[in-house]
Amino acid sequence: MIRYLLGKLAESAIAIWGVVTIVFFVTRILGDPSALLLPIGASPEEMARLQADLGLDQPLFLQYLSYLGNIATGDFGQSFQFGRPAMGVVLERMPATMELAFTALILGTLLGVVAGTIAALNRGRLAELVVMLFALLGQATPVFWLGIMLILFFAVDLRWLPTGGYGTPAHLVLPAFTLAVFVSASIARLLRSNLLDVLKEDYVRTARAKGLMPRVILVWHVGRNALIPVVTMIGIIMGELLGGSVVTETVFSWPGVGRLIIQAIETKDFPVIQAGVALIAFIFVVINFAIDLLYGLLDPRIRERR
Amino acid sequence: MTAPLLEVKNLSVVFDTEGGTVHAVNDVSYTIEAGETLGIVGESGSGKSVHVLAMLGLIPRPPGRIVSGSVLFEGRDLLKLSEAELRNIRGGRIGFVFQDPMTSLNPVLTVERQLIEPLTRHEGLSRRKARERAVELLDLVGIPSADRRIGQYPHQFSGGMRQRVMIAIGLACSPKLLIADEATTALDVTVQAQVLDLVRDLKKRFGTTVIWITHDMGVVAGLADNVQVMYGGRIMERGPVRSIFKQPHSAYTWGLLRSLPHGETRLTKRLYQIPGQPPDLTEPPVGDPFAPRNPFATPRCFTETPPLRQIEGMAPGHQVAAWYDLPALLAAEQGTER
Amino acid sequence: MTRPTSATSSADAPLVSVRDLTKHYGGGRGFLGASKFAVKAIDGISFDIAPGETLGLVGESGSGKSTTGRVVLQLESPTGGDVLFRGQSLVGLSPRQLKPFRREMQVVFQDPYAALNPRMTVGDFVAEPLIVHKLAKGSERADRTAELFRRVGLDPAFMKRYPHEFSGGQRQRVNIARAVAMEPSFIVADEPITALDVSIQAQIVNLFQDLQESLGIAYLFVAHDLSMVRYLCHRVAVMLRGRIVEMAPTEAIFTDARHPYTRALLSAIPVPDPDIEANRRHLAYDVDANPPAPDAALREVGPDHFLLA
Amino acid sequence: MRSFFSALLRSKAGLFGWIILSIFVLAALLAPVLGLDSPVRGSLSARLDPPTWTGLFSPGPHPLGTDQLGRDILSRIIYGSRVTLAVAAAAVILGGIVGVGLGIVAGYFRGMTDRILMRLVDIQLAFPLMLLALLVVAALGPSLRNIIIVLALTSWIRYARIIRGQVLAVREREFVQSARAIGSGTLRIMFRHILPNVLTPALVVGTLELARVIIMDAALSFLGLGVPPPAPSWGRMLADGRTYLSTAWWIVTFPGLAIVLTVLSVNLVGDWLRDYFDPKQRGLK
Amino acid sequence: MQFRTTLRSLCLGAALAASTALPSFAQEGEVTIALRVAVNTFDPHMTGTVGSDLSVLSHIYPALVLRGPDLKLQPSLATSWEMVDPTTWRFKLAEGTTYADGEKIDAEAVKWNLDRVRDPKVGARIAGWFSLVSEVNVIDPTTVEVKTSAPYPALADQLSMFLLLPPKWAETHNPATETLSGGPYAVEENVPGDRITLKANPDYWGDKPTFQTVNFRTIPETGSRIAALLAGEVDLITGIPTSEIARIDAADNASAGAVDSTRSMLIKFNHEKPPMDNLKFRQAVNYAIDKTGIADAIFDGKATVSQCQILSKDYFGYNPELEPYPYDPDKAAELFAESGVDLSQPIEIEVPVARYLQGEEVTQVIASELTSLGLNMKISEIEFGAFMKKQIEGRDLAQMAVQGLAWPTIDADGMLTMFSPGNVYDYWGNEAFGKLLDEGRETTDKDARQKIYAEATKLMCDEAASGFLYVQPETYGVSDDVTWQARGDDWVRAFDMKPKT
Repeated sequence: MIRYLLGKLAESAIAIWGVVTIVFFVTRILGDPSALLLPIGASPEEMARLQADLGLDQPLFLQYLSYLGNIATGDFGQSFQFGRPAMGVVLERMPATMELAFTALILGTLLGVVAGTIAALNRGRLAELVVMLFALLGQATPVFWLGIMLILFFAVDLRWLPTGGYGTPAHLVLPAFTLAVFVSASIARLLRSNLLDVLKEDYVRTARAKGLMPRVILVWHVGRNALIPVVTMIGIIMGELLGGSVVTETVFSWPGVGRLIIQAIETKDFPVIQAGVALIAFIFVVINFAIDLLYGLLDPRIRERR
Repeated sequence: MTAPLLEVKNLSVVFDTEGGTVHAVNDVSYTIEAGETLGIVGESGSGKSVHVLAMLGLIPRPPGRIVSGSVLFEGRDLLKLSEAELRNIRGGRIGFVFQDPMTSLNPVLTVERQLIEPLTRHEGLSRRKARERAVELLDLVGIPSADRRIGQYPHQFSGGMRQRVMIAIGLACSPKLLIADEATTALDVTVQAQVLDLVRDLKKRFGTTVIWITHDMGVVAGLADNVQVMYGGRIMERGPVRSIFKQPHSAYTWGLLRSLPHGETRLTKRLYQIPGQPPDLTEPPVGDPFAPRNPFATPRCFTETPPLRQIEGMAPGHQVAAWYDLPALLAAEQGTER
Repeated sequence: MTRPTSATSSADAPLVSVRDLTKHYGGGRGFLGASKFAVKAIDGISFDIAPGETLGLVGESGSGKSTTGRVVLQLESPTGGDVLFRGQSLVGLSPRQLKPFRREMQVVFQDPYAALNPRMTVGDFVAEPLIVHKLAKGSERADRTAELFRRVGLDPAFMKRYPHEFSGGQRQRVNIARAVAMEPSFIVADEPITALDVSIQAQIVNLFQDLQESLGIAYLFVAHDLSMVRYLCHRVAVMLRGRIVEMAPTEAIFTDARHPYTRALLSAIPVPDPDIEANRRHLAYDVDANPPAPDAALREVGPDHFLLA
Repeated sequence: MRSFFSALLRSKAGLFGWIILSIFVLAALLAPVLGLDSPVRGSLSARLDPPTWTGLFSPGPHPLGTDQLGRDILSRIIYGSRVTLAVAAAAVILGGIVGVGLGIVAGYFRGMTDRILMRLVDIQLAFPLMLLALLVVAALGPSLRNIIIVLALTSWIRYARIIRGQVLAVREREFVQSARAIGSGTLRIMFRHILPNVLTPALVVGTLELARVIIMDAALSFLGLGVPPPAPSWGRMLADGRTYLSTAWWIVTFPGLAIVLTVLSVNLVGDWLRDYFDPKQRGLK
Repeated sequence: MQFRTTLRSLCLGAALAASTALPSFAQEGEVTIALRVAVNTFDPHMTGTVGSDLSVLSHIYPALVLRGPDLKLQPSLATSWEMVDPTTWRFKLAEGTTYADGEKIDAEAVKWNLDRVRDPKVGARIAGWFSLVSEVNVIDPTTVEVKTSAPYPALADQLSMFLLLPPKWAETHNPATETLSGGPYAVEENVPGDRITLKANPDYWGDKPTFQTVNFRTIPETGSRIAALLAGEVDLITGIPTSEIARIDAADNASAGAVDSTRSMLIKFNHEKPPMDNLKFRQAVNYAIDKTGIADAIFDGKATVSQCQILSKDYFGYNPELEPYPYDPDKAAELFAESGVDLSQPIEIEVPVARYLQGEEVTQVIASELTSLGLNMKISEIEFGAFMKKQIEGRDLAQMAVQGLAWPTIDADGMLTMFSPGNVYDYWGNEAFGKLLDEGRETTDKDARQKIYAEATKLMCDEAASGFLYVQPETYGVSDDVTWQARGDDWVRAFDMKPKT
């Protein structure tokens, strides 16, 4: 078990190292931030001075080494734009991102599990068709389009909910729902096919041969086994929600990390991009670590192998 | 004379697949008396497992479908019962043991959980009572230190032990009828022998009625009172075990027995081999399903389905479905060979 | 091509020699340098197979009998010991160096469904050895494939079909056709009839026997069904926990088994005769209580009859 | 092949998917001969004209209306299907080749090769796809080629993971052992024995990826990093038209519908392919 | 509409229940302004972004002068100012002005701020604005003198964008994240990336502000901004497509409009790359583009066509006598033919992405108009930073580039200098033009300057130095609760707004 944990830890460290390395080199391809940071009319000398101030005139390799060294101590440098530590800027936005991601994940998982279960248990009937059609539409609809439609309807026409922004639970409803639609669609489809597979398993036949009630079979014998791949899926979705809800955050003016990173990409604020991506990668790795442990709870065979 | 425990009448089951309708079970009728052990022998696709599963609502529907028939169990027609009523019978009055104990036990639940489920469900025992009973059951089927092992998961048991757990589950509620579907096929021979010993022992102690489904003639020889040989979804021959083994009247039974080595040493002669391939059940069967592979087939075998009939001069209950007279034909053949 | 065409006496040099073969799984170094627990699938076994001879290898699942077959064929490399073919060591040879030996050693697997490439026509599948070893081309190849089909009792018209169109018995015939395509002198048959319908098993067993008679092939016949082994094999080796506990000519095993495990195995075979079955006692053998002793060695206890003690 | 079509005819959803997809592909292929208006050049005087529904039957100027630059939306959607489908297909195929290739290599050789690949997969998994795509497009510039590369970059990993798993299973299958036993070389085993047996899962992943990539292209366009003009891509049309959503609904609705229909049908086809190729799902026979 | 009303009444009950949970919308004494980008830093010397950072900070920190909604300079901290000589300015400060903690806003503070922004160690982003400042002298606590190394007529205009930090406070605080009010408002709450709430500063030395509370909300997405206005959540939005103006006007709670901004849109020609060195070709391009069509169609008539110059009416030096090149495709075709240029050669037109209002659309129209005259146009959308780098450092602009130019001082000097030889932005290289600009800088006489710039702009027009397009409209939407005088220079300030009575 200890060896397993250490191994996992090493793998996680490699993953984070890979991410910070990729993000470092890709940001350097982004080009020179000085033109964006200085007002119009700035001279090439001013730009050169700014580059030197930002440490961007060093050879790339040296920049990379000092970058790695600093990261090891948790220092992601000063944001070009914000003029203060980049990680601080990112951490400020993290609560909003987490709030949205977790709400969407929980809502989407609940919806998805219910929908997937209904679809699987009504194989070949109208209910399956309807649920699966909605799931497919949920995956086929571009998020921003759905978001704008929701704003127009619920915020502008009905005025039930705010158009965007952050703060009260009311602000959370539309963006979380928008993301949850996609999440639930993915989960519903996966769960349905898992359930259909598990329903064919011999041990389900055994359970039926024992005369158990369908509810007991569904919850104890089918559900648990079918949920194992869903748990993996949730880990991956969480990663996408943390960094990938940029579009939703933009549509709903949600002050999350995704939008911050987009803004940082636009303004070439390298430290913020690096800090943001690294933090998301870190959280992703931690969550998946937790999910890995959860696996053990769900499946004793996996527990044993460690 | 009391009514039989189970009476199957004209049972037919089909599967609707993309390749066409598979006629898996065709017009099967038989009875089992209380306390009897019936061995059902047949190859894959013979309908031996399907018809038993079908009558207890354990085949997936669709694609499976019961076309006709009735199954009287303790006077009630199982095919007419609601799913809820069937549930009360399954696991309670009728216990099951399935082929592969690896896949038939839920890998993520403890043996305890899986073993007490039928007890709490059918006997209404409390969890604690049920656990006590479960430990007794494990003890009964020969699992050492049952009290400790009951908390373990299936993968922590060996194949033979797992099948003992399955048997314990099947016997949990002292069923009137125990149906074992290829219960020892996945096991090593030595383990199979132990499990068979266990079943014989349990049968003796509790007088449980058993349907033992297998493809191995050797297994039924030692276990069954009566044997029923199935092929192509039909019963080819049935009767008391000795009668069947000593004087088979179906060419299929005869072929199966002949094709097994009986202690011959190599190179003495070739094994007898049944020619041809198993039947394609998507074609609605006409006539005797074994006819195409049967060297003794008569023209009638190809056009008309032979009914199951009592053979004159044989033990009562020894029935065969054949238009030909196998012993006579064999005798004639031996005569010509000489 | 010159080759012995009939079983020759065991006085000849053995075709295959296995010497102190071991195969451990796992082990090695873990991720952080800790050594892992090793499973000893084969634990020092030795045997010879003469040209044209059939050696039966029996044991329960997990006894290492299938692994032995694969290691003999160098499909897996052994942890220790040696495999000699016609006196030449195969261990440690590169795939290129092994290639000429591959023509002489073939394999037939247990599961005829898994053994056929579902995306290849059976004709291509059978002809593949001819392609790999550049033995025949064009119409000659087709002719030889057709001949192989006939030899194993299949209609050459089936050559263009895909595996899913065949029944289990037919598939196993295809596998056998492929195995004999290069006219090998040695075939490892890894439980070749276990997965087949009862009514088909005899067909395949007979086919093996016919091929041995006509081509002089030696078999390592891996099985757990002792009754077929008795019928097919010249000699039988009984494996337990990676060791050979008893090895003897077939009749000696069946009539004069010395090892308690062999006896337990024999007593467990169901016999299709109610009279015998009604009165028999199954002998039990608790492997956990009596595992093969690590320091035990095979000892000759009768003519050609070896016992681990 | 006959069973393919008869199986298709039995699945209404699969058939629907194939038909819709075929229509789009046909329209894309035939676009130049359909006699449409230019999808690129518009007339400023015909800006934001609403759809003329009658135009579908009696020739009207713009059956689906015009966009903010007076370009014919029908024409843009049809020409857009070329761009969108070509970009998506190219990305999915590119990602597929890389992913399947790596998956096979990792699964076949296992050991170090596999470990390196799995760490790569870990790294990419920890890197949110959308951010990676944005960063790379921003870095390389939003050219058609770069968009394809980026989308492929986000795609290979799903192939690699699934194919690797499949290969790990297939390489243990006895026919692969048998190929080694007859002395087949590694390449022959990979290409003749393993590849054909993992192509169907790859195909299924491909359809799902195609759907995802189309949506992702739309999201990139929304953030200003999609397929650059004047090439009309659906995502771009949708993103550019979003501010007109309430004044000129047709600008957004029709490309949106095209995306939804395509993604829907691709998904249906994918689901159907999976059912078709998965023997477990195909009844008893 | 019928549909909407029905729905609204249908859902009334639920709406009532839900509305209690909603945040309060604009109310008495409160105004909410939507920003297009988030406020990044509170340090006014580290940002040159007028539309967000400086607009918000101008509520908090004092400036010597302010530019009013009419774009004229107004006294603020400085009650008066004069140019003593071409290189010396003197500012008279108001009395008794303090920051919220009592620190004085005096001449010393002004000097400290100007020194700070010029200190290379500080690395102020707006240092370039004051690179000509050579010396700052404190004459007395309310008089400060600024000396420049060369004549700098636009100094006062530039100082309207210069906000003053409290020197003592700044020693112990980080101006990037903290604020100390010295202006009409103080920061009440800051939710990074989402909103900043300002409360009126009770100790403010100037006039009491109209609104007690000012909210700045960041709403990057245009559609969402409009939605927020229509939903009554915000009172002022900017940067909307002109086509949405009518829709907002039609709503019952808001109105919209557009004014000319100070940003001129043009096609920058790279004279260093053929065929842009060909006068006839350049003129032909000017004739080929339907500027009025663009202004009318893309901007719904809300854009003003440039009068053959890059200055808009608001600029000092605007030349009212110039006329745009008329849209004349025939003439253009003729000129193309006369130019002798091989029209089949590919000509690239660049446009920075998402930088200018509907800039990509305009570029597509231009490209399509030129293509219809037989040119082989290729559009490159390019990220703005890369575009600037290419332009300034790479000196490798494509043959044409759609670009918008504005100069914060709204003076011809800065604006036109970008076309004078030797300037990093210049791709024209016209010595005569350069000489005119030098002359303009050497005098402070308004009439003389006006004359010089008239000549310069005429030269640029005649030479077709660039493709003159239109003045980018500054679009806005305002709720019916407030009034706001629209302005074209990006400032969005609550103290320019009034509650509607």
